[in-house]
Amino acid sequence: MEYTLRELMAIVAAREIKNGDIVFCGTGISMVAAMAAKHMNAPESVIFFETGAIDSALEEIPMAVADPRVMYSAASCGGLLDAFATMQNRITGDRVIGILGAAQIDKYGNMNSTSIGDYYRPKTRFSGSGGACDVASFVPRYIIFMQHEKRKFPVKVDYLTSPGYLGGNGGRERAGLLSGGPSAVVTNLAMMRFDEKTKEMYLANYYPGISPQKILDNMEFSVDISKATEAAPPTASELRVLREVVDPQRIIL
Amino acid sequence: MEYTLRELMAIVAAREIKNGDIVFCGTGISMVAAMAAKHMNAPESVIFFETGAIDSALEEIPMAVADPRVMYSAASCGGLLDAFATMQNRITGDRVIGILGAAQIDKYGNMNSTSIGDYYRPKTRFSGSGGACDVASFVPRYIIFMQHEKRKFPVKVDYLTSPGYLGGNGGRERAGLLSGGPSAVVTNLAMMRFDEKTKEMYLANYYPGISPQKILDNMEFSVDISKATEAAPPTASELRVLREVVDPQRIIL
Amino acid sequence: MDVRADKVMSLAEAIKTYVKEGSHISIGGFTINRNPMAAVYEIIRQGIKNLHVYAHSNGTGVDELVGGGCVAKIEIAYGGNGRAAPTCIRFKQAIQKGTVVHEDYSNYQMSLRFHAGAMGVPFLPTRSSLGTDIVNKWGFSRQMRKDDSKLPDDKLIVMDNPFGDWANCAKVVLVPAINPDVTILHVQKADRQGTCRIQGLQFCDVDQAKAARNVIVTCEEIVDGAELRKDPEYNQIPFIHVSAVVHVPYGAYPSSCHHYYDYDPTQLSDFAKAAKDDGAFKAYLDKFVYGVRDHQGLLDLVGAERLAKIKADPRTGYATGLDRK
Amino acid sequence: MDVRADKVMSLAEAIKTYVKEGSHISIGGFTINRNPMAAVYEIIRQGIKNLHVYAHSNGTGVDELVGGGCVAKIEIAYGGNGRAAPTCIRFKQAIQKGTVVHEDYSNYQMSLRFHAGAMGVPFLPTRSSLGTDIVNKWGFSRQMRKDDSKLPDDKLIVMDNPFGDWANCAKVVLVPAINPDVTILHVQKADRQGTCRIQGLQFCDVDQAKAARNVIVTCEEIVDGAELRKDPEYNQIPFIHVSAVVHVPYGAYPSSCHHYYDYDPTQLSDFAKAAKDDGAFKAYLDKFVYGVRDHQGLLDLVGAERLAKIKADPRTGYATGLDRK
Repeated sequence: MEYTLRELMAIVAAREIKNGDIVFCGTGISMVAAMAAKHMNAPESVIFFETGAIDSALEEIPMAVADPRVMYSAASCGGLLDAFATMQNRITGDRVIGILGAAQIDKYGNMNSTSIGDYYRPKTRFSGSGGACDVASFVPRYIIFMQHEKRKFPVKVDYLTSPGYLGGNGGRERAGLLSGGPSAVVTNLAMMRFDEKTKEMYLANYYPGISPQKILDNMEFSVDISKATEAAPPTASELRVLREVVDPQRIIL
Repeated sequence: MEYTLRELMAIVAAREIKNGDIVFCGTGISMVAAMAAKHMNAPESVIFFETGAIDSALEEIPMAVADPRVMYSAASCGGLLDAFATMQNRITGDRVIGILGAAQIDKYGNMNSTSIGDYYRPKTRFSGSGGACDVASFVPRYIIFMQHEKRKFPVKVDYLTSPGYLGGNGGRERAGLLSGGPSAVVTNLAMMRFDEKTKEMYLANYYPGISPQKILDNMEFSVDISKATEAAPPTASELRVLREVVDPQRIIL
Repeated sequence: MDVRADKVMSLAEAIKTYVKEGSHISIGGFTINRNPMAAVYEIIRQGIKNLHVYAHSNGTGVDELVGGGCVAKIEIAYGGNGRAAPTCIRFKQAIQKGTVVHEDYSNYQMSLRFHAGAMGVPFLPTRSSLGTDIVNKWGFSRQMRKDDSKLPDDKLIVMDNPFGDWANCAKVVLVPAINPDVTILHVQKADRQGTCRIQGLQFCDVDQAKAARNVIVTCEEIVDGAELRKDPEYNQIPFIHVSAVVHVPYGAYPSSCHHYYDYDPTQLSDFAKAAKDDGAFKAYLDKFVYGVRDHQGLLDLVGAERLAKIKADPRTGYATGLDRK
Repeated sequence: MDVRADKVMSLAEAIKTYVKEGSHISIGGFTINRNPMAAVYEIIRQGIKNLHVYAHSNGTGVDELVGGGCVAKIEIAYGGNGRAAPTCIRFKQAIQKGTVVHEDYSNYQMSLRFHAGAMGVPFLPTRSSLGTDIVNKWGFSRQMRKDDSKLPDDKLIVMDNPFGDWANCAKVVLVPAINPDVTILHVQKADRQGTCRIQGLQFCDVDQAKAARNVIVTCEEIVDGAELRKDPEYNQIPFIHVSAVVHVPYGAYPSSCHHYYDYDPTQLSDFAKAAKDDGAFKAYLDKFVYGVRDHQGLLDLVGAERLAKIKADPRTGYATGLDRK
């Protein structure tokens, strides 16, 4: 069955979500992945947004986390303080899986969504942290969506907006952060994970038809490709959920 | 016109409230005084309670600050955090006048509502601070209701629950507290105020028929009585408000 | 934290499952309003002892827990109960006799401590209590704190404002977070999954729930989740914080439950009278707690006539004109 | 802080009275929802410059203020606006050109800073941003902070947990309070005295209001106070915090206002297109802001047909099936 790499990205991320997880998600493809998981492998997962909506019905796909579509038929509608407390608080926070994106990521999963070049007079300015730094600081595991391009996988990010493993193993703990960190980087070519000991990124799965070398060619730093296997292509049922249930208007996909 | 000293207490305190004040009040006679002011000299004053109700209709007098009678027709019903923030926040807090009561008070207006004797194994245990310490810490002026008895006006309070002027002039500022402090102590015999320079209590008004000496006899420490004048007795209209509007069921009075 | 769709169980089961000997607990409500009284009576009935109670001003409920012999330690802001008992009577006696170890805070400080627990930070700052014995006198000694991992090392900490005179503030008092093992609330409406709607004042209920490892909700009505979700902005507690939902009509009685029933002045005053005397209090417990099977048993003793008197008026939410002398 | 019974005035008068050259301001809403757009356009129309803006994720509104040349400094968590502009376009350009001095925080940090301002404490702690450039890179230098009494001396402070390992936390980041000169909100319902009811998500609106010296509320409907007071638990902002109440139907347009209207994808995307080019953007401002007398003028340009398309469906609160591509 035909599929786009963007569809595969959403499905690969959705598969990471476990039943019963509380899923923090943002706008765009991260919302598609979270919604897909709920209709596939994690029917009892609970989606929530930094704006304060919990377990929204999501009859239509929201275009932003403040879209009124996240308000309809939610269990509750609070505000930002409520949403972030749900993650900073260990009782609920330890059950949360986050889904983030960034403009740059380094080999330890540290992310930049602020700017390229000098911070004060940047070559390119992005949106900034939003809730990304908070989520990356608070939750035990999170998925990162990236476009696989060399400049987006630099040796050092221009601005460290959201903490991954910082300097490597023990880096988070030394900085005073909670343990945890990124569990997967999902791109349009592959899925990367982080080595348990070194916390360095490695290639876990390459997408059907994509060679590990092509992946390396699209990164400034090198990663271990020795453990890599091919990712399972989307099933017909996964694609059906994505296309017919999650985003029938094709707003995101 | 006949009146009880308790009625006069309520009226003397009510007269302290200015139009436009935001009045923090507790249970009992403090609520009577606040309600009376609203029907007498301060029609635009706003009454609120530590439980989070603001500008309640108070069709019937509440028996406690959590009485459902404070919820009816309020402008808003929040919770304790909202109520105390209204006082700790200088924007609204600087407009608040508090009304408190205590088991003991010293010459600097420091109050005890916790216990008599050893803290760990007290001779008499009282309710404890509740919001009293918070109000006394936050607001620029507050009125204190007391029964005029020697043991209730000791040289030193057994437990300093709520700060008055602490050690005297500059005491609050040295401790790191906001300026402000008690403006009046209203008892069943008299009204006392605090000297602007020394912050020591002095007799401002004795009630009709009460001699300054009788007041001194009912206090462990001595106060300046040289500036004292007789308090104006309640007017017929003040008594009518108290008896017919504020507490017709005679629940508090 | 629990995402199950149906958490409804009996009160006896909920208390047995989540409240243990030595548990650190907090209860919702304030003095004479929305105390989870049915749950309090069930704790007494089950004979659960040595509780560590975190209280702001939970008048009636805390006093009965103390009177029922369930409480070993208490952190508290206010042990009073309105006109019926300016100082809660069993509480007063327990402190004077030294049978309960106590530590005093202010109401705002206790509220902030729950707020800190809900937020997941170790402390919050306030400008309250500088220069007072709330700062100077600790109920729990340093040694006791050191020996107990469930207590912070300090009661509170006075700190210079690290931002200089920002906000025109020289010093702050830091109060440590509370994360109770279990919080018990009584609310007007909940769905089977535990999403709650509170009417009237919320007191500290929401933070007490979000700070707790487990939350038992008793409610006047179990309603359809879809109904509650029509106005999600009015649901203060989403289900993810709730462990058990128990349907207990009149579950706050004899305290009030806004829009359902008022407090019962007769019962509160009878309790206050009984509480003054050990023998009379034993008789009170024997009759209203041990002598009944459950909360309905207590309501049967009280009788329909008394309950009719405290029925809330639809306009005001309380029993208009109720004789409260 | 104001207890007057009637605070209703025109938008032009409210902006002129409370928003001054150099004012420190914050606006309510979030990205494409409940931004006080009518007020934003009026600020641009009145030519008020040199504003210091405190923003979390106020997408549309902040981008127009920047584009209108009103902003000199901005403290911000997120300059994005959903699908129409992943990075707000005039904001992006201003930062790249260096025409606006900026300092970055996270969304939670900005929320906490308003919360601290509302609470009246100099700072609040969080576990967010340790080890990041949000801590390391300050937009406003030490010197600039020293010279400006309206800025705290530090951007933020990293501190060891003074309660040891309480809450299993080694370090916290302290973020300083914000007290804006004025906060502008758009809400669904307000009474003439300023008590507000917000439907749907509240974002940070309530703390932004309570932290501010003055608050301008624009609203879809001015309703009878007695009506709002029937359910006081649903009124998030009591009048004591509000300075001005302005009746502006569609006051959040082209952002959405839950239960009233959806965002207008056409207008948002036309704005995004125009914003990419200085000339086109000037033409956009000339037409929709300077070229009209008030917000009704803009609505007339948009036309009844477009407004009908975004009318909220009573069941969902948004425009079901709206073409949003």
